[in-house]
Amino acid sequence: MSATILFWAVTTAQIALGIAMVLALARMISGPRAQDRVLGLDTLYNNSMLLMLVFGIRTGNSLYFEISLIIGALGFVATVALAKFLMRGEVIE
Amino acid sequence: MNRLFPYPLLIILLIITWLMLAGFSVGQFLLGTLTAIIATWGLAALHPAKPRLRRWDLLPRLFAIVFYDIVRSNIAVAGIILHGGRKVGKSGFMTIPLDLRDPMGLAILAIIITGTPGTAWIDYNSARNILILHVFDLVDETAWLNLIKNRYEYLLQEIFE
Amino acid sequence: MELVLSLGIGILVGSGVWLLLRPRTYQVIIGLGLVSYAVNLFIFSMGRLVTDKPPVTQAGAQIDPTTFADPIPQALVLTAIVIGFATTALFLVVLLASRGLTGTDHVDGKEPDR
Amino acid sequence: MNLSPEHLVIAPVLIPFIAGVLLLFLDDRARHVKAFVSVLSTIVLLVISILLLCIVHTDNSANEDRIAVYLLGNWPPPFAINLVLDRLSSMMLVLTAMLALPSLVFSLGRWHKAGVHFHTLFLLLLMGLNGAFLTGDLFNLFVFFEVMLAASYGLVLHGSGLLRVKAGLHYIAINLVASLLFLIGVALIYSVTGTLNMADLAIRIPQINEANRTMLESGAAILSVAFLIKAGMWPLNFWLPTTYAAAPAPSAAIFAIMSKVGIYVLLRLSLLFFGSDPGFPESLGAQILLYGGLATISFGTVGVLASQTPGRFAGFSVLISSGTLLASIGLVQTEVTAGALFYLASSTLAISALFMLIELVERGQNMAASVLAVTMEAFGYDDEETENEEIIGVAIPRTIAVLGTCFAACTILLAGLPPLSGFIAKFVILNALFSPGESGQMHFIPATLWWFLALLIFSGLATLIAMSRSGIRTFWAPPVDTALPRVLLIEIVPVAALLCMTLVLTIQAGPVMRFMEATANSLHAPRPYIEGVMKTQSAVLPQPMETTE
Amino acid sequence: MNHAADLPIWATLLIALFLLIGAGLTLVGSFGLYHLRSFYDRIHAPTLGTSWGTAGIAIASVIYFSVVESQLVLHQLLIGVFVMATTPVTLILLSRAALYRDRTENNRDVPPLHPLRNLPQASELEQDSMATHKNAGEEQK
Amino acid sequence: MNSEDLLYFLIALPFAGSALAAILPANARNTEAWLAGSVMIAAFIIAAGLYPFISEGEALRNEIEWLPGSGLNFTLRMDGFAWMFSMLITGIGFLVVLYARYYMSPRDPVPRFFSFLLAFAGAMQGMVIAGNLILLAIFWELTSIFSFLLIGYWHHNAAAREGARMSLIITGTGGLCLLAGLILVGHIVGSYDLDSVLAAGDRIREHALYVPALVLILLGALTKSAQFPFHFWLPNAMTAPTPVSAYLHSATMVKAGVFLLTRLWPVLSGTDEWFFILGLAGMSTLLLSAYFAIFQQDLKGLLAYSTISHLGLITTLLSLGSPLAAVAAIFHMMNHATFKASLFMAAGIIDHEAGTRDMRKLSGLFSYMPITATLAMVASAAMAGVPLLNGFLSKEMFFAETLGQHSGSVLDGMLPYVATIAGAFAVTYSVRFIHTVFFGEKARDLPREPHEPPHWMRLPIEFLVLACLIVGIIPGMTVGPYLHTAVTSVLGEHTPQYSLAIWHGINTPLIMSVTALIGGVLLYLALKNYLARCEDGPPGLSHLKGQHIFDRMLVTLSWRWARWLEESFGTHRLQPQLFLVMLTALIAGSWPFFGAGIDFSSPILTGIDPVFAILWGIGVACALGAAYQAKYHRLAALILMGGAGLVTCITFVWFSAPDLAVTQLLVEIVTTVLILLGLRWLPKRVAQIDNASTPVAWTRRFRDLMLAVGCGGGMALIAYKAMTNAPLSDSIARFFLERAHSEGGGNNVVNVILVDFRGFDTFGEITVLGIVALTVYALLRRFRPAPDSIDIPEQQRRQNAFDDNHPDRSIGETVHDYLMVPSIVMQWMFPFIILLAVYFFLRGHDLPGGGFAAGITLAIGILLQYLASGTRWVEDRLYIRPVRWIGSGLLLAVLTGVGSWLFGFPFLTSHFDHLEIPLIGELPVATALFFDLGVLLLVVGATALMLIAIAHQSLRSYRTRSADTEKTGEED
Ligand code: NA
Ligand code: NA
Repeated sequence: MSATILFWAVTTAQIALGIAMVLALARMISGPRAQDRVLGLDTLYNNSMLLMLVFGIRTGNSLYFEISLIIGALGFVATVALAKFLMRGEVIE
Repeated sequence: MNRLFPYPLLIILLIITWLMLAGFSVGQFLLGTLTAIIATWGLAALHPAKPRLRRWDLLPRLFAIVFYDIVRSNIAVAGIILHGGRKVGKSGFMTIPLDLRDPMGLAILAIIITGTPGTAWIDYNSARNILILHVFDLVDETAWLNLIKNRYEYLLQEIFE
Repeated sequence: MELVLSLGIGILVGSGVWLLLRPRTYQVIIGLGLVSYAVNLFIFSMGRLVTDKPPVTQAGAQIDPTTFADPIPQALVLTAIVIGFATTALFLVVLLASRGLTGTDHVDGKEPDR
Repeated sequence: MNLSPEHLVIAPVLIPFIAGVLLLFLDDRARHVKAFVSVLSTIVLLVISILLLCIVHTDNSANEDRIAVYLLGNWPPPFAINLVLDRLSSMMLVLTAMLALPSLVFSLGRWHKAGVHFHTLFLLLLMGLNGAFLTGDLFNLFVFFEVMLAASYGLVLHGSGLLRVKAGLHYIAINLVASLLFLIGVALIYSVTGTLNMADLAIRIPQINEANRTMLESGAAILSVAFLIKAGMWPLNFWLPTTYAAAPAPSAAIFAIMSKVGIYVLLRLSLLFFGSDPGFPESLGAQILLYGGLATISFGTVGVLASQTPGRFAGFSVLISSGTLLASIGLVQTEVTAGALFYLASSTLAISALFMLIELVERGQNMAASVLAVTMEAFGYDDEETENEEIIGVAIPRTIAVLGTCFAACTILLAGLPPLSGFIAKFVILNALFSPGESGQMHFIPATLWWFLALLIFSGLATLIAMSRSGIRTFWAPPVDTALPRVLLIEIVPVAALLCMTLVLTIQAGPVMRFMEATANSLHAPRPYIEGVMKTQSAVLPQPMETTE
Repeated sequence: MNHAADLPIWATLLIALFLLIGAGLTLVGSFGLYHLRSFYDRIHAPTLGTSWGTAGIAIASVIYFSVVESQLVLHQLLIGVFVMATTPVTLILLSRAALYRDRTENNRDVPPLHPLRNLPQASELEQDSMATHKNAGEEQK
Repeated sequence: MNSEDLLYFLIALPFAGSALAAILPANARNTEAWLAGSVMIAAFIIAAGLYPFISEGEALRNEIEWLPGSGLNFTLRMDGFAWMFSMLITGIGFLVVLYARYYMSPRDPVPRFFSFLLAFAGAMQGMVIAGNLILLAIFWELTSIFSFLLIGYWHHNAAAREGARMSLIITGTGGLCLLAGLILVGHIVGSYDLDSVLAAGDRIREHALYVPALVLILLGALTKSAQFPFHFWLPNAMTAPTPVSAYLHSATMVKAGVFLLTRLWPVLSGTDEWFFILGLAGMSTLLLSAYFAIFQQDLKGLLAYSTISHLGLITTLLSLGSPLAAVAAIFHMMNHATFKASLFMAAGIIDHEAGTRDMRKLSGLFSYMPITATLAMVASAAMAGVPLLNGFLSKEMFFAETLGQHSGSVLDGMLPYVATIAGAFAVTYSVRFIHTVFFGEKARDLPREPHEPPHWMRLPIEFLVLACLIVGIIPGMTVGPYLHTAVTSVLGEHTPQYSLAIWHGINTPLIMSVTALIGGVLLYLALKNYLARCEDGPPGLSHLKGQHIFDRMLVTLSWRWARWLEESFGTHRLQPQLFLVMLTALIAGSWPFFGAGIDFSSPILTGIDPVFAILWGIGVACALGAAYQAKYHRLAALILMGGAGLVTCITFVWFSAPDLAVTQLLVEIVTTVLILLGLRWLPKRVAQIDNASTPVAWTRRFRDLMLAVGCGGGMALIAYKAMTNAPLSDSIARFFLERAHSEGGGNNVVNVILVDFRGFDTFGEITVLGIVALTVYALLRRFRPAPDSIDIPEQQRRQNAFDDNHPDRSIGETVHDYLMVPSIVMQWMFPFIILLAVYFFLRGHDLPGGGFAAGITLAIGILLQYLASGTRWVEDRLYIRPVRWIGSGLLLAVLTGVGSWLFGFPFLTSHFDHLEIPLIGELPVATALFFDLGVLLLVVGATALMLIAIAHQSLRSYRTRSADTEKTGEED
């Protein structure tokens, strides 16, 4: 029973996150402006972080936690750099 | 002492972080303390403006308020997205003059505003201490003004100034 | 899964190769990036695809090698990632230097004759 | 420190590494100290390389195969990485050190001042080369290829400048693709054999089942493409003359050995992996090496004739050399391999000398210097590196005569004319092709051999035509306004030293060829190599610690 | 699902609930990102995922591992904290960049540089924006 | 000392003398001459002294092993024939040295001259006494090289340079062909030893390779001896100083070809091929060159063509294959050497004294220099074949031989007529030489007032002419025995009966001689007036100069065609190169499958997870999108590439590789920032729809697309095949999994592999990273931005202008406001990131993480500060010395490795233990941790160095820009 519920919950969550990633990708591709694409990438990062967390639950293995941690703590650096490039034309002044 | 432990509160936060990461044990506590001290040296090297926490007892209250607001606004924004059309007619910019000046306080305010769905910190003018927000559901501008000024800024001013 | 991944690798390679054959240095560096992903995945996949068997053993436990993913391709990929990172950085700087010295971002250092 | 002789095997990797790293702690202004350290370590490297060669080969050991295996991390073969010293690798080590010392000394004249970290890059290039020659592991070979290539990128770009950057861009792009191919090849081979150790692969490959065989061949073929790019086989070699011509002279001089790394690997791996297959000499792979080699000689010949600058000329000479070696390897005959090894040594020395010499000669035309000057001026900020360009040593008298003599010697070497080793090299290959006496006696000689013969002769001729053309123009009919090149003693001595080495090769051709024959024999019959590696035991501990086996 | 069968049902239900809340909010947020028309509307959408989307799934994970490992495992919460702290940074920077770009392109839907004043006239906007700002500044003085 | 050992001295003396001569001072003309003369005379005496040992038909042999494995030994072998040549080389060599002492101007750099001359003599000597075919080829090529140097001696003269180069190329080519031919002979015989070869005549002639070997050897001989059609280099070589011509082009160098033909005559001759090739070449040379000689206006030119013609005569004789003809050939070699050397010297004296060699200007010199004139007349008579002179004797033998039947072909039938006509031509040019130069009215407008040369300068001529006379009158008593020894040594048991008498009675040869004499004189008389004025070269053929044809051919072949071929089969462009590389790889990789096909029958498949499929849908879209956008929308392409990287990263997680995912993700972040840093310096690019929409461009794109599809498809197929292949049971992976914990002290097998089992790979890998960082740094120190990207970005300009234009704002306030909140967060993230780095580092051995991940994390932390607050702000506070980090990291890594030596273990042997620490408990400590720490330090240093070096460019170009502005004044 537990297993079934958990299986369905995890599967549903994963599929939902997968679709969420597709939507983020759609924004990345369609733009229209660079800031939209960056926002899309940021969302994609976040969604995949969640996907990895769910994957951890699915496998019952906490080894995959680091990847989520890195996305959570450091993933924003790329986005920051992109945003700063848009704003200042230069990443590091 | 000040050179060894430049940011005591930060060290505690770091030790807690370490223990959350590595698990709770005496060994990890010692290791975490050591790491935390080294890590604060890293920050000290940058010597950023040192925040003065005047009323740290108000912090839990702030967190509680924010927690609640976030839950609420999650529901609200999700609802609008699911029910609304492609263009949300009610969204818009609004300008708020601030009284809060402490950078750390401003940073926390920005995190709260932006982290909460439905409001976004767009622009800040330090000379005039003016904040431009984008609000997703700008039906009642004064309600938002009230929220920011009285619910958050007030508390932050208490804490930091 | 194998089919999905191999198709993915194929398309990464295809896109990368296409870009490698383009005339602008920036296209080439993006192409190198894409092909590098594909090659890393390729090396990785040589250890076969196994889900949830990371090669992290339990202290003191009896070790059954079949219950772990092949660690060697993983170690190789790690080395390849690092080297790929280094060379990408180098290529980037060289393309910047080339752009600075030649004034163009064409891979040959001059705009093609029209 | 317990420096037992077996640690000597890894010394060629560690010495340049440690020296190069230590230099990073020195200030850039301590240039003399840097020069001293790097020259000293290169001398030590040369001595150790020669010692290592003496370990694996003495004149009365010509018929036995001595190898030394070094187990990194003390893990038993075939699981982890090991270094294998045999005749071929020790010969390549000696050759590398023999090129390195003159190139390095040459750079002290002016080049090491043209940019930062020259000595470190140079020493790490040596580390990469030596590692590639020593390693007995396929993936570790990749790593050392990368070390070597990374350092070579740095050395090509050393001093910056339009030509170097343009050439460097192509060089890097192509080698990056080659590295990716290398990885694909290694991965495929691992996927069907489950091992990376070369000796272990040599055991496993013949036992592979039919289905996996195709995969293995595919992997080996992709791997070979990577090596062929580095070896400079036509049509994968257009980058080579451009890059070598653009590289600073001392870099190009040491690069002479780099194209030989590809050759080395092809020779070693093809014979190790497939040499036991009696059908190998007729296989497609061998044929491709042979015909590709011939095509490369042809292209090199054409290029030698068509080249307008001496630098490109020298680059195309590298191609001729590569082509000759590839075709020789493709014939898969012990005698030819022995001849090819001699040729490898001779042509590498000659090309290295030529690259340095060209720079000295061109200095009269002041080309390289002006390119450098433009770059430095163009971007405003003053460069501390070039401020104190004082003269080290003495400018030599009769410069033109000395340069002319060296140029003539290079011509003779590259064209394969007597009395220098270029002739002997060509002769031993030709002689092996038509191996006289016993087994020879073929009344029918296949067309490819005729082609090979014709191309060898014609390439020599083309070299003669092209070099006499430019030599006469440079030394006999100098334009009126050419200034006498300012050549320092420490720049010409390395060139002369390399040329003298070719003279030594000529005079000592007998013993040298005996060595090459012994080397070729062990390459073509690698059983002792394989067994030697696989039987090596981990060191047992003096004090109790968990051991293997 | 190594240990799924051993989980007590209350834990399972809680986990499932938080998982679905988190994933659902994230999906809605991403849908908003895709669906909404203006950039400034769109920046609100992903915060669903970074706030309660993340929190939901992190809590689910905390419950799961705490129950399975029979000890309090909190490290997933750290992710939530980091996300909470860093997401605003990216959003602030991005929206500021968007604002800058919109202003230089004289996009009328964004607030002016001087929020206490009225929007400048369209004719002024066509001119060099810098000149406009200069005038505005002087007038204010 | 043995007489055999003296052979070495014959070679060593000249070379040693050459080396000595080279280092003497430039003005030591007399010392040089003394040195050279002594060497020549010493060698002459040694050679003469060896005669007793070879006079009985035995050969003196001496051998040093050189390259025994390949049959090349330093074998010297002197028999009668070689002895004869040795005498010519040293004897005439001595005379030439004597002559040169007076001929060379004090201003000439004589050390070089005598050095080359002696070296040439040594090479020639070596060639004649070489007892090994390859050794012979070696000395052969040496003569070409030294003759090149001698001909080009006066290299300020363009004609000398050209002449030298032509001779080198032609004789050098011949030499290479000869080498090939000799190798074939060696292949047939099984040895290069001359004795073995000479004993294997029948085997050689019957062998299938006889013809190729013959052709190659003849190419060598004919080019060297300037035989038609390779003759034209010789007249051009007349730019050499006359002593050189006298030596090389009469007695030695050009004789090498016929020497070789004679040397191998016993084994190669007597076949149809031999006769036809050699006969045709010899006869045409004989006739044509004699004809050409008549019309030369340059004295030396006339002598050069005459030389060619006489060599043709010798070649013809050798081609006949009869022993008697061979005797005649050998005899004529000697005779020609004597009279031609003296004639060259005479011509040199005339040139020297009169200042010109143009026969149109020279006239009536007899009255100025009667003795020289007389000597020249005698020598010319010998050349013309006048009785009582040596030339007559050998020519009579030649005429006699032409009459015999050799193959019964047309060529054979023509031979007597050709010989007679050529004889007549020889008379004509000889008469012309004498008559034009010495007789007639006195020349008036000569550059110099001619008179007799110094006596010592004339002495060599006198000596040689005396030899002509003595040999011509009493051949049997003088040259007879020596000739016999030479002939016997060549022909052995086939030596025929012959007599060297002057008078054989009235026979056909005599009639031919007389005919030639009379005909020649008549021809001269008929042509006399024409010749006095005509252009250089025979009528109608003067424009058909071999030299021009050669030059044209050389330019066409070695330049035009070569360049065309290089352009056609090579490229300088990157795109075609990459295309070829990848096409080759595609073909190479798929080739094995064409034979075997692909078997999909028993794949091991895991079921498709829909989420994973969605994931790769995203990955694929990102890849395609990046490929599509990279040209015009760089940022979009970068973002999409980031998406593809993320999918790659998740795939690693999905299939059990958390370490890879961690590393990939961190590298991904740094790479993105890195590329963004670079993006600032790239040119603005706007989409141009019409750009390159030509059919050619479309074809190229289609071609590229096909290759991309091919490569992608190929990779997909191989990957699929490999992934679905049954896993191997005996992979070495097992070893690592089993021992990672027990012997490596870590649970994370991948990390244990990286720092321990295969730590050497990591050692190399960090070296690569370090090298690249240093290179990036070095290159960027010289970075020069393109003019159009030197300005600060538009955004900053606008924002600064805005601040500038507002009195209540100071410059930089906009950016300060903009970054205020983010930079606070980013600063306060710093300690947390440091903490994360330590965490990753410490747990790496047991769990995902490790030194590399930790290093990058730390570098990202530093990078974040740069992003937040700018370069200056950070560098005012953090004093990062990345190069030191790099150095320390690498040093720590290597020291950890070397540390194991202390315990007698190989490099990188690790040790681990479980330390019992109070309060903390058991802590595994492995030496590998130190190694990993080295990795960490290096990664931080390298990453920081690269990022900072690029970031600094903005500052540097800012500095340049302000310097420029100061110079040019304020901008608008
Ligand atoms: Na928000
Ligand atoms: Na190379």
